[in-house]
Amino acid sequence: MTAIIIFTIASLTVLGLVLALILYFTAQKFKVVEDPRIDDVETILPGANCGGCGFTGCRAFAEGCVKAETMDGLFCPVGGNDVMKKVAEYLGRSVEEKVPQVAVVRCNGNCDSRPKSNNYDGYTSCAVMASLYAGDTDCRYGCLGQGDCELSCDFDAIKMNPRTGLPEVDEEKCTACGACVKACPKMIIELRNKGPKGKRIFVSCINKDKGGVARKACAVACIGCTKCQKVCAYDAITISSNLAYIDYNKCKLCRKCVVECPTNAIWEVNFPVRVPKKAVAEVEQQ
Amino acid sequence: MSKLNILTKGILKENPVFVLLLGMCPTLGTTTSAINGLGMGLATTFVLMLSNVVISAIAGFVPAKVRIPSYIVVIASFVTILQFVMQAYTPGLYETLGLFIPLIVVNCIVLGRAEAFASKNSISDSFMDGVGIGLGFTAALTVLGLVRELLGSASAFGVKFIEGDGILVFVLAPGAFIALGYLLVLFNKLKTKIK
Amino acid sequence: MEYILIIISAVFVNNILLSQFLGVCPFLGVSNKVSTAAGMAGAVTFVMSVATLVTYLLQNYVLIPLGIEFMQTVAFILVIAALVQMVEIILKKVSPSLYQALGIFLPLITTNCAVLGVAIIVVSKEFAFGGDPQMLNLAESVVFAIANALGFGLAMILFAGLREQLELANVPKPFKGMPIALITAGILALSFMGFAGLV
Amino acid sequence: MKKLIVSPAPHLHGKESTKSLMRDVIIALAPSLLVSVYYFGFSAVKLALVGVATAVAVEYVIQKYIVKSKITVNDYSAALTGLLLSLNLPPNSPWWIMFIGSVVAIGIAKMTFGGVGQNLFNPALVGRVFLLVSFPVIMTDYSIPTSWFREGIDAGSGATALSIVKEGLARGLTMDQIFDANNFSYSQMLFSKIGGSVGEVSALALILGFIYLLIRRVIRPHIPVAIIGTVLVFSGVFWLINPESYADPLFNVLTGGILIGSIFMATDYVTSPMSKKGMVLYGIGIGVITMLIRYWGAYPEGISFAILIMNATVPLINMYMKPAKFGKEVKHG
Amino acid sequence: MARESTLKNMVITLASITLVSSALLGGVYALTKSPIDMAKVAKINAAISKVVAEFDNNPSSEKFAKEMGGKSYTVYPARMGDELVGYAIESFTTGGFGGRIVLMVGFNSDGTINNTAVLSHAETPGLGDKMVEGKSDFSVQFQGKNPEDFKLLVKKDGGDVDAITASTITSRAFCEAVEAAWEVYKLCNEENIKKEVQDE
Amino acid sequence: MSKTFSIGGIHPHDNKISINAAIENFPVMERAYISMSQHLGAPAEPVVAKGDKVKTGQLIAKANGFISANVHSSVSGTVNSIEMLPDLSGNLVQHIVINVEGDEWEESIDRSSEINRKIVHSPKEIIDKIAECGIVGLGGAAFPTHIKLSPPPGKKADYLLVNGAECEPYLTSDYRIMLENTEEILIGVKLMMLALGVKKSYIGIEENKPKAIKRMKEIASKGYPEIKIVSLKKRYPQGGEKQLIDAIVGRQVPSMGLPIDVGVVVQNVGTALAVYEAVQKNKPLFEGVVTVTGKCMPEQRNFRMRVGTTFESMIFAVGGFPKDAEKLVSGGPMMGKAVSRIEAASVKSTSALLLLTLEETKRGEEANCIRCAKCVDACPMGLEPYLLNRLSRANRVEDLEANMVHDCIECGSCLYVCPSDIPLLDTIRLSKAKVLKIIRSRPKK
Ligand SMILES: Cc1cc2nc3c(=O)[nH]c(=O)nc-3n(C[C@H](O)[C@H](O)[C@H](O)COP(=O)(O)O)c2cc1C
Ligand SMILES: Cc1cc2nc3c(=O)[nH]c(=O)nc-3n(C[C@H](O)[C@H](O)[C@H](O)COP(=O)(O)O)c2cc1C
Ligand SMILES: Cc1cc2nc3c(=O)[nH]c(=O)nc-3n(C[C@H](O)[C@H](O)[C@H](O)COP(=O)(O)O)c2cc1C
Ligand SMILES: Cc1cc2nc3c(=O)[nH]c(=O)nc-3n(C[C@H](O)[C@H](O)[C@H](O)CO)c2cc1C
Ligand code: SF4
Ligand code: SF4
Ligand code: SF4
Ligand code: SF4
Ligand code: FES
Repeated sequence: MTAIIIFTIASLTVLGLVLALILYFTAQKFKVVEDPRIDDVETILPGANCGGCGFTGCRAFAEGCVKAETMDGLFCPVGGNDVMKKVAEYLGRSVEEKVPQVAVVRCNGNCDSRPKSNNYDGYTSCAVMASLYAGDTDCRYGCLGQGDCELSCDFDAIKMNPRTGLPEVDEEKCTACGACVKACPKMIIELRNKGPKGKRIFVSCINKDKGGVARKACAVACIGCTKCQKVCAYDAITISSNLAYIDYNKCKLCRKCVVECPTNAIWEVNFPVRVPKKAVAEVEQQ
Repeated sequence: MSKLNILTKGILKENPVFVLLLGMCPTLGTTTSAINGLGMGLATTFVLMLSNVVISAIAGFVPAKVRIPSYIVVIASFVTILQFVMQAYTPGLYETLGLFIPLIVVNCIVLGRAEAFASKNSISDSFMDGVGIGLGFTAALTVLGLVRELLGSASAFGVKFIEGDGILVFVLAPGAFIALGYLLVLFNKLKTKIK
Repeated sequence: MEYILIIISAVFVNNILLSQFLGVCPFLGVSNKVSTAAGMAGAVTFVMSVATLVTYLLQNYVLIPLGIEFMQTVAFILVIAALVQMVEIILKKVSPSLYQALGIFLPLITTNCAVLGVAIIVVSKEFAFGGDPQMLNLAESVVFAIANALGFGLAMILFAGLREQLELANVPKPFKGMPIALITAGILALSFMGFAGLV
Repeated sequence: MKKLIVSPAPHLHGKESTKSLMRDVIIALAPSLLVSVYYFGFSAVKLALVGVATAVAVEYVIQKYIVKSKITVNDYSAALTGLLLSLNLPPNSPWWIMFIGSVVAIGIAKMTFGGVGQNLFNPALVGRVFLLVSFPVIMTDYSIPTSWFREGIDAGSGATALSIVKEGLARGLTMDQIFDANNFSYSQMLFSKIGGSVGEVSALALILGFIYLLIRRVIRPHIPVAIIGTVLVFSGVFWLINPESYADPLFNVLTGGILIGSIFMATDYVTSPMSKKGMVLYGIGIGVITMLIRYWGAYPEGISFAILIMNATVPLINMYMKPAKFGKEVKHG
Repeated sequence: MARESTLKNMVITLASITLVSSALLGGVYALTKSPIDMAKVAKINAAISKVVAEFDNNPSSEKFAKEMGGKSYTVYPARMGDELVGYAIESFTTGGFGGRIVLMVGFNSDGTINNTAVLSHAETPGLGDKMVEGKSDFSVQFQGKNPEDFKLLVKKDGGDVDAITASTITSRAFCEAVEAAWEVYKLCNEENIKKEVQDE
Repeated sequence: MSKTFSIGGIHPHDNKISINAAIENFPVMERAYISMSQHLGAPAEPVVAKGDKVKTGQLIAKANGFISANVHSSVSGTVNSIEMLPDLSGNLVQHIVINVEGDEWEESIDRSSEINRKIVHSPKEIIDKIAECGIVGLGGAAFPTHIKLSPPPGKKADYLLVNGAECEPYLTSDYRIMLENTEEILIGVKLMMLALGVKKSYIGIEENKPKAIKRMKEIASKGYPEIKIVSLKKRYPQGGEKQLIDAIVGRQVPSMGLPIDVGVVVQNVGTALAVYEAVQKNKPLFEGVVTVTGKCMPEQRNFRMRVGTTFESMIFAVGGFPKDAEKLVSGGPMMGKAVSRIEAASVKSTSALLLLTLEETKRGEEANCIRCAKCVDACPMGLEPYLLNRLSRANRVEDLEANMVHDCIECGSCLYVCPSDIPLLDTIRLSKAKVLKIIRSRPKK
């Protein structure tokens, strides 16, 4: 019995020693220079080599982390969030604070204000429709209403409103990832600063046609009349090719332009409901 | 994290089978009946518990480069001890579980917990973690075993409740995959409900 | 003939993944693409045959003569771990292209039931499946290991193909990912049962 | 002013639809169904009804209440699956076997993957193999139910020709002895009267369906021809070497599920390759695996398994056997 | 956290861990060795006592090996007092559906089969595993039969054994193993008679 | 034996219901809207100003850039304005709007109906004449013909193939000119052969036009031995130039290649006629034959029509919109464009105006792809539309390129046959554009 115990101890110890030595020397002999950060990240990782991360082992994952630009889509199921946070910290990839932005739809030509001039009957895809022709209304710029933006959003933040035929953004859910901006073939969607308490003002139109043409196609088009530009005290509004644009960095949210716009193309969001001017005047008179 | 938390997270939140999808071989290979699943689960828990404790104790001394071999030796030792004990006292179960007992060594969960938890936490926490994850594993295997046994042999924990054979596939290899597939969906549903 | 039977048995009838459940983690984990699966299969074939060779010798020329067969598990896993690491280090230096193709899978193999499983099966009759009660000799052991690796590769590559197709299908949301992969594997295993009795 | 419709070209569309294709396959199965009703009477009717009803109901319930997607039961594909499964069962199967089979076929093999077109394996065959493995006793009992029309059937042995042959060989009989003992003849095989699944009693009826499908251009001949050709060649070689213990090629083609399998099941669009080259390879694979199983496997019949196994190779075949591209190699003439 | 790796501390750590664990293993092995052996013997003994008539010796200690057809079978003689009441023969076949099946077949001194027990098998649950006593009546039909006049073949093959439904392969294999045991039994019996003759 | 191409193809009903309507002259309208984007490539540059008087056939805009063609007035009168007007797709395009006054032609144009068989020009002169007269391909793409007839250095044409396939259902304009202007076409072909310096030419005609084949053969045998008439199987898209080349000379244009890469130039029969008129009659391209047809129309007509005629006036010329007509297609039903604005005007390559009812044109609701491979079998380019569609939707650009999405000729066969009404071509077109952009942006080897 004791013999067996001794053999056990001896053999295993010898085995351990021999393997350690062999490994050490092969490692020395066949050394390959690599980004030292890979080693470090690997140390942070659990080392279970389970492949759960989709990589072929922890080292490959570490390499992936080091090489990747951001930590998006990289996740180790064994280590979980804690480990991932550590890796991100080590690699100095804490997300920098950004001014919160939100997607804004710059077309308000709904079914009433922008009558259809033909019926599109193809595959429901804005991209397909845009590549085919100018659109099913007389406005060549406006929303095509097939919902590519909705489809592109991973957060369910942009939804087509069947009544208006236009997409609507859910501010709470929108992460300003920009997927819808890329998806829209008409380039209608813009990422704008969310604004204090979510208050923002923007021109909800991108029609560059001359006033008359634009107006004929859509009742709520920006006609480039320059009234808003004139009324703006902060130089926030520029007009080019018959279209007004409000710079969200300059806009002070005074809302004068909103009142001024003859076609209601300028939108205000998240402001308290405004008492109609006339009503105010009447109250004052009394 | 409270001790209780460490103990219970393995059952739902970090269930090694349903959430982390680790240790799939014993999960599929030994769950022909609820009893077998339970036995395999407990055997794994035993190793997990002890190796977590020991690794937590020695982690401070082990140089990084020999981390994995050292842990493996520790785990393998406990597995071998488990083999001795089972051969001596539960030879029947040992025979049924067969190859999967020595293969606990390579069960990703065991090494995974050693690395991810035990090497960074106190001995008592590591013990709790081992027990918790082990129980999660055990629960999963028992449930899967139970489902397969119910469908495949029309019995539960070896107790036959209706005459007849059941749907044989479920005790065979394909049934293991299919049953686990559907259980996974149910588990996810359950998890979102609880949340 | 003997060898052919071993091969048919290991590849089709008692497929290591679909009927023995060894190596399921990488089977599920790295089967997203056929090319990855093929790489893994290649790496497993290599490691499995070398590991089986070494452990066979270890068992018959060290453990048995010393009367310490019970040290099998510990000794084997150590040897396999060291072997894998050594192969990885050498490969990385000697042939970076091969390392890119196969080497990156190596770490996954240490904790893969299939390699240790096959190493144990060939030396211990208590776990042998479908085999002869006579122990396998060295050559047969290596053939057995290679055959099992081929079976692993076959299942892996078929499965990866299926998953690539699933990738483009509209699987119902709750089933996306692992559940449908498992069910697919189940049906694959079901069809492989047709090979039953071939040997 | 009239509002015109605008859509991308082309502005014309073919008349075929999923529905019309599936309907054609059902029509092509009608002769076999009729023959089987003639021979097996109410059993065949019962199986077909239970099969179709269950399949349609399961699909409907899953789409309506579980995944809440568009309901597609009126494209007949579920009905077809149920019908094919019923034709693949032993005639005396109890109704609940049919029920479980349909639930598995539609519930597991089809709807889990996302419904028609998305499945990787032939649903009816998954159902059948599931049953075969789960209930081997019932699924290998080919005793013949009574029928209203038919007088005492001559092949009441309750076994398929293939299993009779396999058993006979195992007992050390020669092929001739087996044939004589069981009165096998080709006319029997063509017009039925040999034990088998509901749908495979008459080779002639199946071939009739095949011709209909070809004429209607529902299927292409590549797969069936490749399968049958492979079986002929494979069994021919063995038969030439040793006719004592290997049946002749024609027997191999006419018995068992080769015909129904190659005409109706291997050709399932969803689970077969897309290119013609691929189809031929797929057919050869099915033929070879079928014969391997028949000659050396545990099962007397192998085409169900063979098709499923080859289903698994379809993505790979599609990946590596692309149709010939235009202009790949410039041929100057 | 982990320490810096140097050759020295790497070797020392690994060596000491293997040292400790091997010592531990050796120790546990020593402790469990006898229970393990006992468990093995107990299993055999249980099987023996199930398959042969009542005995009062320790068959395991009297076991001997018998060569037949190039294979070696273990035979456990059972005695009541001085009288040989039968043999338990460990027989096997590789013809099962899942490969190897090991049986213990007990014979009475008159050559009838007392009982059989399955020691190990890999047959399909629900199908082939019905050969195990208690799962079906298959094994019961062998009790009290003398292979002299009970043909150990399934009925399909022209014998007297009712096969397990849908498991002809297993049934055949089972019969084959019992048949082998019967041959071994006959060998032993002949020798015994010879011995007895010699003794007399 | 009729010839045909080797891969794919479909057999839609040909519906050549206007086949017996002889060509009539379409009355000159009140106002002509002449687009500056008549052809592939850069728009032409106007050379007249508002208020200028112009004659029929007078140059009003000059080719601008390499791939571009001259534009001539199709009417006589006063330039009303030069402005951006929507084309049939609603996109704004520069137009010259001319108020029509009488129909006074340029004197240089030979208006006699006599056939001028005498070829006096050198190859260079022929090409210059073609360029001057603003000839573009009338087979659909409106590629400037003079460029096609001047192969780049190092490439030489062996054959000139003339496309008389007219494989699109409904269309009959090519058929009518082949019957009515047979010899003019042959002379046009001969002129182009001279210009290219090729010795052999084939005119391919689908066998559903036996009269045209017969007449062509008859006349060709009397004096045009170098021009062979080839009968082609009725199979769409027989007239696709790659398919035509494959069918007639058995050469396959490589991926991303041009016909000239296999030594072939393809021209439409209408183009041949225009070439004849330009070179022998001095007549610029300002009118062409347009089939106005549709099952819902009371009558089927083939008109010789001036460029710049509005779709509106064409419809009213045949009695206005039938009640059940819902879709207006400019061109054939397989490749033509749906017209979104009927006030848009025809261009040089307008070949047909097709009115379709909802029932004829309705695309079924999209269902799951059943992997029937009918699209694969139909695709004349050997592509796998079902796969391209899935890859497009997953936006897998690399895989799309590997699967040769850029080889798609947009024939629509796949979408036509698909039993599940998958918008195959719609998604393929999008990703084709994407992939082509990527390929073109790569540095050339
Ligand atoms: C999954 C599976 C397991 C099987 N297991 C066994 C088995 O354990 N024993 C056996 O004899 N046959 C087994 N078979 C074989 C079939 O049951 C086969 O039909 C049978 O052996 C021969 O049919 P028969 O017994 O009705 O003559 C199995 C088949 C399958 C598909
Ligand atoms: C699918 C497809 C079908 C076509 N069918 C015809 C046809 O029937 N007749 C024709 O002249 N051109 C057809 N074309 C255009 C030809 O490919 C080719 O561009 C034309 O014949 C060249 O002559 P052109 O430059 O004179 O127009 C087709 C093109 C495509 C892509
Ligand atoms: C970008 C572009 C460049 C082309 N360049 C040439 C050229 O250099 N020479 C030529 O003979 N044809 C050229 N072609 C013409 C094509 O070969 C083809 O005849 C034309 O696109 C009309 O084909 P379709 O009617 O089949 O679409 C060019 C076409 C395109 C689109
Ligand atoms: C030619 C043809 C053969 C078919 N064969 C089968 C079959 O063998 N099994 C089946 O379940 N469905 C079959 N179907 C129906 C349908 O394709 C099947 O339900 C789909 O696999 C479901 O996605 C067939 C359909 C066609 C057109
Ligand atoms: S005019 Fe402006 S608001 Fe109206 S549809 Fe066009 S883009 Fe939208
Ligand atoms: S905003 Fe753009 S993407 Fe969204 S529906 Fe309108 S056109 Fe489509
Ligand atoms: S449109 Fe493109 S993909 Fe479709 S058939 Fe024609 S060439 Fe092929
Ligand atoms: S034709 Fe339609 S249904 Fe058939 S494979 Fe192509 S895309 Fe799928
Ligand atoms: S448990 Fe076997 S490979 Fe993970």
